[in-house]
Amino acid sequence: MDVKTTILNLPEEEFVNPGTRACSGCGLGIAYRIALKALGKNTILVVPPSCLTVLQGLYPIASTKLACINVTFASTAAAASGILAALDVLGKKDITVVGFAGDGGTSDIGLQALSGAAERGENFIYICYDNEGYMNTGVQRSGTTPEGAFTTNTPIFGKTQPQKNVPAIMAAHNIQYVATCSSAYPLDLYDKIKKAKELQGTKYIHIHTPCPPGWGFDPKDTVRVGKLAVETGIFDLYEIECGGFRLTGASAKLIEKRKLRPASEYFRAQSRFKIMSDGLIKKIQEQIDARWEAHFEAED
Amino acid sequence: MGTRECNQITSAGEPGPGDGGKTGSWRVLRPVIDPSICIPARKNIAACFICWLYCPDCTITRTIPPTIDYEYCKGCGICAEECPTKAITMVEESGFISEENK
Amino acid sequence: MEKDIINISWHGRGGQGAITAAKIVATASFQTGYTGVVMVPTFGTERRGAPVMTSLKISKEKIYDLSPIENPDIAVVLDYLLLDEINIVEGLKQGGILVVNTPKPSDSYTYNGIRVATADITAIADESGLAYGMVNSGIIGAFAKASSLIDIDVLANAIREEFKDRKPEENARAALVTYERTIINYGD
Amino acid sequence: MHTIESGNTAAALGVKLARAQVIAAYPITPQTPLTEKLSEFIESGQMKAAYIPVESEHSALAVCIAASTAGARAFTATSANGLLYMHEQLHWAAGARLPIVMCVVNRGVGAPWTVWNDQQDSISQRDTGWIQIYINDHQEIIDTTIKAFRIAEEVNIPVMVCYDGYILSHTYMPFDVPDQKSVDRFLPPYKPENCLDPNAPTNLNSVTLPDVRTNIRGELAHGYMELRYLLQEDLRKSIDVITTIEQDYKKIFNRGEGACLEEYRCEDASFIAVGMGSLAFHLRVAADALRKEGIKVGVVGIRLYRPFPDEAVSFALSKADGVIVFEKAISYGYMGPLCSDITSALYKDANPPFVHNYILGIGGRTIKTDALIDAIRNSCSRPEGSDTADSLRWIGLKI
Repeated sequence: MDVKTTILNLPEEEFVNPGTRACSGCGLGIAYRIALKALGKNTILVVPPSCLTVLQGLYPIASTKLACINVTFASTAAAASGILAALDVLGKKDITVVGFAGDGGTSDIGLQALSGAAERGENFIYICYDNEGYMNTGVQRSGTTPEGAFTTNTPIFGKTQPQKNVPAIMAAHNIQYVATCSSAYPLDLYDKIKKAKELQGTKYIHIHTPCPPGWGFDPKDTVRVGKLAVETGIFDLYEIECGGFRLTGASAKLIEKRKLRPASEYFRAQSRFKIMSDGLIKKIQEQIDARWEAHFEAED
Repeated sequence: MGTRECNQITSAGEPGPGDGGKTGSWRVLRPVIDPSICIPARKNIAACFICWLYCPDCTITRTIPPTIDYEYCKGCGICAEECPTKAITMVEESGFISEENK
Repeated sequence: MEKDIINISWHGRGGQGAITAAKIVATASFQTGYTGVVMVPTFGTERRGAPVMTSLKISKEKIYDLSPIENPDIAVVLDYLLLDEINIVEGLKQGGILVVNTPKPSDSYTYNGIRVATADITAIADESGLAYGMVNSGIIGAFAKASSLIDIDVLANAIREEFKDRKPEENARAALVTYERTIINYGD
Repeated sequence: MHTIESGNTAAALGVKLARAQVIAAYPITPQTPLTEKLSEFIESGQMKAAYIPVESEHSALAVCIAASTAGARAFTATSANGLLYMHEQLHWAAGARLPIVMCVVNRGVGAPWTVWNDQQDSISQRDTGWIQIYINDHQEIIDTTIKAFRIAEEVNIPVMVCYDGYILSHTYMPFDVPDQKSVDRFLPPYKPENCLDPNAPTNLNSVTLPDVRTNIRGELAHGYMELRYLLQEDLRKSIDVITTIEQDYKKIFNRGEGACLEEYRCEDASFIAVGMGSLAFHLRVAADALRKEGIKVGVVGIRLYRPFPDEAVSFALSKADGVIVFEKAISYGYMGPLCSDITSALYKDANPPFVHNYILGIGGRTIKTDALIDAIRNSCSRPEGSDTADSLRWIGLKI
């Protein structure tokens, strides 16, 4: 997908009020703001416990200007299905139903409900913002925490298992649309959500959202770290539509360049990888290179 | 007056700013835009707006020139970091406080 | 209250339709003035081919005891081979009735103090144009003849209603023919 | 119109007549035939509703919670471990004040596995803030299912309609099916208290603070504790609402019993046997037999278990010399939960009746009329032991 939206035609209307409880430099803050611009007013959000619950505001004040229902941790996709069913029987059309959950709520506790809803082909967008850990509860490991990362419950050796590939799991459900994006590339993110909004069926969007306190970098570097993840080939921007895989935006540009930045640049920018050995960095670099070699070959 | 008058039986939050209070007080460094370097300010055209695009807190306007809502800006510094012309500098907040206290 | 309840146990194999037969009799009983009708299928998982028992209690008054029947007044057996597998007769009350679908002659079944009604319903069903082994409508004819509790025509109509999408006339005919051919052995 | 059908079908017909709009369920014995029937009604066009075949009970209630919030009349049903798997969602539904109706087809809970009846499943969920009604027979299943929607929607509290697995769910009995027009007269369409509306956006069930907080208009809004107080207050008030709704139903359909409890031959009773569900009816047979022996026995069937109608219970029981409570559940380490509630309701009496407590029918153990008769006959004097928990007895135990 080519980036169609530019900064100049990105809608000016904001759906988030200033003064939220999100941390300074929050990657989710950027992603959420842009995602809501793409979704627009006629949206119902379904949110499980996560950093977003806090960002959205404590009763009786809501930071978000859209209708939202908070639900239990494991039930985002099921609750979204319930909203769809109700809107359907009540004859309310043209409302976009969106599950907006973190990586813990998606890859771990919410996966069963998400898989069920995707298998039923529920007509909603599921957005997973991936800050690679349980940040709201104080940085514990999740299914998407990368190998080698320090978390508060992998305090000495870091996580010793590779991360779970949730977009691939969702693609295996043969749903309408799977896309990955990053808070560092808001226009790519905006276009993908916009596109998902127009499609019928289940749509899954996975957003990489760097987290300054959880990952250990200065808040000013949220965008820089997000871009590094893409430019090193660690996090790929792509979309899978009707089974067809395609790199997009900054990741597609890497194909043209045929050159990735070294993964160590990304790891060294974050204190959570301080304990990572050179050997592990080398191993991961080899995995990235192999994956990208396949991308290059597919292109040829 | 008690809470019965609010007439709610469950939590239904209503949209409004400042759920987290005046989050401008979180700031250690204040982003300051130099209009002589800032592209839209200098050229007086709608352009760039990278700072607006990336602000996680909806505190920068998409105006000519862009303005920053210091009541809520948390001072993360993303705008300064990402500004292509380095028109935004992060300035010690303590200086402004002593200024305002004068 | 208890003594006014007529207890009927229905024995068949999973998938044979004993529950449907009991339900038809339940419906006809209610239509003919039995206010209290309680039909209790086997509790638990029913497996095709395995023996199943359904209890039917009928009474002129509302029934408050829903527990399964232990000592039936009437036992209805859809497959005579079940008599060798499970002890049906022992539980029957003295003076009770045993209704059996069997190809054997009626004098093969003699029990002290038990009236036995037999008919080769498997054959009658076949004659009536039903698929092989469809005996749950026919057995109702034998039940009617042996018990004289409910008029056979009321039962035949209840059969037509229950089987309205699955050969209603053939099913009713099976019951009516069985009614005529049922042999009652009054025992001692 | 009278029909002879299973208890599960009676419930399904009630849900259909109540015009439930969103149904979500996951299969579990002995509930399954109920929601199978509903899917049949919907697929055949006899019922206009959405049926969501979810992947778990947790999700079934999640669907109902969301659908109810979005303005649809929602229904689900479950049993045993399915209900326990919903536990978190039960609190959520009540806390969010959603008028969901659920049939609980009572079954013992694992481990070890049992598919047969007792009431441990729903009784163990009594403190989730739901209204719980226990049912005696099929007529009550269909009637109460309809009434439950009206109760739930008037007080904004979810309702569990509990009936015994197999004993009622799979048993066939005659019952009258009310006509749709009369049901529509009794039960108006659902108007949600808080609706998810993009045109009037709110953030529902968001984090709520320990203390009160000012809203955007400067009014004082609840803290978490105020919301919990309101749920308790509204549950207590609901006893009167339920009574009124019972009377309304009786006016239209010319049947119905006490909203809170049902008394049988209690006027002159020296001893009153108490039970819930089908057991309450079974006890009537024992009472009749004992009266023939000259022992004046009455029966009180508790229908409304939460909110607990302590005043009505105390009024009905305090005139007897002895109360014998029969239960299919146990509060492990103490006594039967119903007995515990009853003794506490009787405590304010100056001269309360003595109380016996029996546990029976656990995991589907057959309850024999003779055993009930013996138990009552043996309970006509003050129990031995220092308190009721000490004197707890089990019926039919072969240990």
